[in-house]
Amino acid sequence: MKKINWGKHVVVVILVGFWLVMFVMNKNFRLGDNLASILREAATAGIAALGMTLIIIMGDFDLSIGSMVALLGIIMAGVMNTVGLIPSLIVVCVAGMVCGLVNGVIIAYFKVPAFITTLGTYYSFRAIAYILNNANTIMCTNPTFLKIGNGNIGVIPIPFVILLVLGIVLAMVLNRTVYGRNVRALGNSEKACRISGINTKRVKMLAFLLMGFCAAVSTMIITARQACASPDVAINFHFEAITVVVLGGTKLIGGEGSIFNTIIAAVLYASVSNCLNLYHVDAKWQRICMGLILLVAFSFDFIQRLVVTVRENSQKKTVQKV
Amino acid sequence: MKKFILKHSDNLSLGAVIIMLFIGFSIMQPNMMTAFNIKNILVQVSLTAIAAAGMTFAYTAGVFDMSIGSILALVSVVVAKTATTYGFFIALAAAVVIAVMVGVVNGLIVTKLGIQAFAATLVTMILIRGIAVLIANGADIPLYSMEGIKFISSGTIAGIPFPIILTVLVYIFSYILYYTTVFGMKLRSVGSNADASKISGIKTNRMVIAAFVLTAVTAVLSSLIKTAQVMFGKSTIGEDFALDVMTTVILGGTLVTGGKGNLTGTLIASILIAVIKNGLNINNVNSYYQQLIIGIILIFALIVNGIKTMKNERQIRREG
Amino acid sequence: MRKMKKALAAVLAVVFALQMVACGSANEPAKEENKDTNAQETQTQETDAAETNDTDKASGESKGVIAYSCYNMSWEYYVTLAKGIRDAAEAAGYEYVEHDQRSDQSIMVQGCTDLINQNIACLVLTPCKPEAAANVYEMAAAKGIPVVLADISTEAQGYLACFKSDNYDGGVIAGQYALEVLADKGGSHKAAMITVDPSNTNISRSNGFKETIEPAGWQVVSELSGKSEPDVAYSCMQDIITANPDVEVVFCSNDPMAISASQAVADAGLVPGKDVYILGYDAQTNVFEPIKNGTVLGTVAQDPYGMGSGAVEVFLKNLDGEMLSYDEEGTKIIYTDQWIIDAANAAEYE
Amino acid sequence: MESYIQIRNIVKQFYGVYALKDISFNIAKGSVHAIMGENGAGKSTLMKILGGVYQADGGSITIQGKEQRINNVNDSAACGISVIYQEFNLISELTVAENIYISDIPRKTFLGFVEKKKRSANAKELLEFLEIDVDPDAYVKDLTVSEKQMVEIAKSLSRNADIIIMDEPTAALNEEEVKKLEDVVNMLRKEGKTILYISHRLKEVFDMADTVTVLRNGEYVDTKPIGELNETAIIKLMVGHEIDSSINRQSYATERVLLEVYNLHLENVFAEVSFKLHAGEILGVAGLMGCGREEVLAAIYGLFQYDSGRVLLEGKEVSFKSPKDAIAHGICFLTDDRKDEGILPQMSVEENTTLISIRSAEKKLGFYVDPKSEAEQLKQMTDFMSIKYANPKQKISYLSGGNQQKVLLGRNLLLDNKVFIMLEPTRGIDVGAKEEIYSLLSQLAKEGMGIIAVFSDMNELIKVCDRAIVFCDGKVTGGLTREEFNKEKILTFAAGRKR
Repeated sequence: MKKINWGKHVVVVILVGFWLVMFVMNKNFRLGDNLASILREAATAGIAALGMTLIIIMGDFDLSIGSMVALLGIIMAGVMNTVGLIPSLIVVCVAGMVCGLVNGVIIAYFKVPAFITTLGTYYSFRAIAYILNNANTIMCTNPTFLKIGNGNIGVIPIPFVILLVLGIVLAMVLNRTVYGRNVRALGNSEKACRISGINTKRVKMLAFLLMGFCAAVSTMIITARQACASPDVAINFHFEAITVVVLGGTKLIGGEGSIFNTIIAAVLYASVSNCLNLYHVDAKWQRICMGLILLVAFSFDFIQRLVVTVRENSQKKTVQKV
Repeated sequence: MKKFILKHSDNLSLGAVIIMLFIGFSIMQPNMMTAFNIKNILVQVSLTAIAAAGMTFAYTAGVFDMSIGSILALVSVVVAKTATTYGFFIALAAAVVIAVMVGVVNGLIVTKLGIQAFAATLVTMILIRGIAVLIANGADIPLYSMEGIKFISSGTIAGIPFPIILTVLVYIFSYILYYTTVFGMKLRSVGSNADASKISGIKTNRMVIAAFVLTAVTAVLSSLIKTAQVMFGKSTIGEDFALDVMTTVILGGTLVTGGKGNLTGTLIASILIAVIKNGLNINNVNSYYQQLIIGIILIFALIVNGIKTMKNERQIRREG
Repeated sequence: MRKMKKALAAVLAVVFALQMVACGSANEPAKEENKDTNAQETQTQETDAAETNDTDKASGESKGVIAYSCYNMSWEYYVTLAKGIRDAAEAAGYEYVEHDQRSDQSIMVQGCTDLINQNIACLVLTPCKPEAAANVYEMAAAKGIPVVLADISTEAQGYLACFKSDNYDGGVIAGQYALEVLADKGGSHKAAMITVDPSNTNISRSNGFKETIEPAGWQVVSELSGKSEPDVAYSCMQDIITANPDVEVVFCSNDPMAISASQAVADAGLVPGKDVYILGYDAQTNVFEPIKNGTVLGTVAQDPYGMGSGAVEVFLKNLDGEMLSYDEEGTKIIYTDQWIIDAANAAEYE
Repeated sequence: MESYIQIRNIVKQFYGVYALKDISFNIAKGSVHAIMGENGAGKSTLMKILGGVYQADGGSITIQGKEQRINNVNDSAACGISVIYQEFNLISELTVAENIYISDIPRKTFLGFVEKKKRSANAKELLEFLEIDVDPDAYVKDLTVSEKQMVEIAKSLSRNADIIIMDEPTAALNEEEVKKLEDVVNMLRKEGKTILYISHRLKEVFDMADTVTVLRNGEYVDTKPIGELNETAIIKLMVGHEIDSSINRQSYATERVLLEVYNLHLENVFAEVSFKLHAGEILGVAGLMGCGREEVLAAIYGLFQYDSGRVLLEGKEVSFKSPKDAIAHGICFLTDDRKDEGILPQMSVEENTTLISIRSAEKKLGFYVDPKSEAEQLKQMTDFMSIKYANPKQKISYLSGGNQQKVLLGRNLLLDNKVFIMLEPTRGIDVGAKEEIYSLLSQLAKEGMGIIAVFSDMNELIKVCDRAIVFCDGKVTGGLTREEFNKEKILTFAAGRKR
């Protein structure tokens, strides 16, 4: 009875199609380890993308997450090697939320466009990361910690498990809580929200706070996978996250988006870059491929908008006639 | 006089900051004050200032361009490759043609596909960088044979380095274009209120495309200076260029929502940033502090702006 | 194979078609075009992928694959190193594949993982972030794949051997050379360095240089990061001259920065090679010109090609069960030699 | 001989709804031709077609015997038409002079350099001629509303077009400014220009116009020389048939005062506004565009703050910092801009309906959205107002205007409110839906809710409301009980002439 609207889940179709093709075409792709490593890779950009999904649904961006990851990594590693594992994890989450809060407050309460605010913090956070440990890399050798990045539960890599858990939580927040409802409403029409008595400023601020938290979690994974924290990590992280979100069919104009699709998109993105490696595609071409993928992703958005408007008009017409 | 101060308060305050910084640095490192260094600073200014002029036009039209960093790289590679074989002017022509093409593509993606400037120029940014790397193919392309090109970066006319002259020329041209031509006026009106402009019979899409083209072309000039300085083409230069330039423009007090550019502010802001970098360098301070300070200044400037806008808000509401 | 490509294109076209149908109403002219373009885009992407695949399969019954994960293929130095590996590998009847870290540690880890998962015979690695290599070793060990380092060593163990030139020594060599050239001309004894933060390799180079000349009564007055970008190095040099107009010698952590530094000196109205002496590192092809015309004093030559071929030989030896001899048993480092190239001997190495 | 402008069988549809049906009339050269009609009669649409903003679906426009295809703004300008639009089309970031000459800038012949001096001079001349005291080099963003209006007029005159269309040019002007405008119009007529003049203010029409054409909901009614008309005659033409019997629907107004407003004041928006609202009463608010009525109500609702004055809710003084407070006190608000301030276009009918009510505190787990209760709430409203939709998850933007409006009403009705402020509750919805909304209102009144409703269409106001207050220039210029209701009175008050 209840039929799925594939228009909402294009990315799923593409992923399945892509995997089918790769299964047929490449013996290395089929390998369990390879699939596992795809999922592992999907988690790093994916988790940040979860937070970014909220932000983009509100119609904003966060360019600072890469720098955030660098800063948080240094803080976490520092605390870990001096105080201990558990405290460091707590500290990094708090620090992440503080970073997010900084962005959120400036954007929501001082009415500074998100793009520029996060541009400013993009500089500052990374600079602080450099200064804190004056540009040195910090090793993280705590075996339990490294598990976060490299361990498995059964056959599933832990990072992907974290991605799923966090994804489910955020999906609940987005679809089943008043707050999530307000986030989406805000993306639809800020004026309408004001009139309906929603505290738009707080909603905005909290979204960036969540973004900070997600950045903190992906920091853990990135750092664990590399067994070290360095201030020059994750230079293009914000682009990756945004690409994933857009691949997931979330409209840049805001108002609509799905956490589930973001997760799928993260896997798709990881699969593609994995295949580029499997075929040893020259780095020069890899750049261009990524560009094209992004272009395609953005045109999804465009095409869907086009189709939707056409469809709406026809619908309106029919309704009026009735 | 008072009117003047009020009118230019933003620019003046920026200027004040520069002077204070300059004095401060000079106390720490006397060589800051030398004519030689001031010349250096101005040359360093020219690199961002020229592209920033173009970016100011983009912001005025209500868009911005993230791809200029990649244009920088592509142009430096192309010029290096072509200049040695076909001569400088062919190379220059090629560079300009590329820039115009990129600008038009950006403009078309934004106006025709209706994708925001951020997304559109993000794509072109990645693609153009990719092309540059492809052409360079992992090598630095030397230009030693072309001593003539050196003139662009270090040649002097009447003792004034050419980059500075070029900057001045670019800004004179920009001022004329922005304040005295029909084009400039239409650009402002499009950025300020696209619909009203349409009703007044202005071709808005064309203006946006033109803005992108201007930005790209100015980026070419910056690229030429950089290339001439180091005398070889490299596909990796200019990774942060776009963000630096946008920071400069925003610091300069150009309205991010479009409609109102501030060329003077842009120029002053690029001087400010150059002074900070130079001052810290000659005091042998690590480069990370540069980023931090620039970031903080940017945010601070924005918060001040934010408070201003909040004050205006009621006014705006009353007008309905 | 061609069939496969066709099939692939077809499937992807279908996939996109599905997407269009899914998100679109029945008949739309715009839709049709978009489908085609999308399909084409992906086709082109995948085709060049598929072609690379061709060549892999083509060299049919090879002994296996020797993979090289490279710091950054945009740098000539590593292109040479890669060539060394490729030649040695193919000479030994192995297949050669490479992966570019693009100076990004995340890409490095992921790329190595992908290589290891393809059951390669051996992984030659130049880690852009040595600290991040530990996990790679573990993964490789798990699959019994030997790892050989080239050019950059790591604290973490787990690699078969490391072919590198001692960057500290390189700095020392540069320092000594500077001293002997400048010995007789009693100048200000001021030196400066343009380094690359935060790269350990470059830091040890500059330390080597520093700790050689300072005992000799020299003073390093300025140490700025050129971020290994020529244009940054250029403005750094300008500022160094500003702060210390009487600086005598400048040591740059690589050649592109050295060249642009010499340009900056010239533009500042000083004469490189007379007022200011500039030393580079790596001996890239386009540094010979400036060395010959004296704008760059000299460069510390390493042997990237040797490192590459050496790395492969070590792997082969190990395969035949030969004992390996290291220069440093503890760290399994095998040093390749370094020497100064200056105007005198530039011609022979060019 | 045939007349200067011939408009023949003009038809315009929006989404299948007729905005203009087969409009045909003539306009004589050198005359001031007033176009009259109530809101939504189609005057502005017709003017936009002449101005090239809209394209007619059918019909022809002939000027001086030549049939003109007006496909865009420039075409219309080429025909010598220039329009003063109802909503401003000034660029706030440009100066007055730049705005006035935006489409034909005096420029040197080589390269498009602007002759600033000349432009400013011309502008100054023009402004002085219009006796407008505005610096041509001042930025438009710094002008007052009426100054902007005058600049709009100057702008259209600057093109010295032969045909000048004025769409409610006096809506934002005060008496003497209107006088000025009249002089200008008379002068233009002497110069032989043709003027199409749209206004609600009957007085002006009688002072200026030679001929009057009346439209009524998209249809042509009549064209008469002004001599043959008087105010009542015109209003009759505009209103058409008298309003049907339901005018004497039962009133549920009680004596219990719900809301009292004393001397509400917000500088140069509204002043000394005072009125009462009783339980079970439907209070109509009338007034012309820009009279400040929406602003007053928005200020009461807490959308922005007023400078001075008192608001009493059931005798207790209240002042709402934000809509949130207002809602908490049982006041709700329906916007007149459904598209931008009402619906959440990309969200479902259900989500749109429960936007406010999901916040209600009495739920345990206040942050959790319970799909069941949501469904119930929607059902409740659906049954109450018979909202039509395919399924609860359908995007609201696919619904008809009427159903969208019902959803927005439902959004507020899910909370038990005392006072309901509505701006144009029936704007842009079809006749059937209108009737439903009317009965809904009286239903609510019956339940004891106090309703303040802004209506631009006087028929509706008279039909629905128990009592009415009329605004002009931000002041309450009159109040009428249902017994006193009649259009002439309301229009008189709205035109700013007190008893």
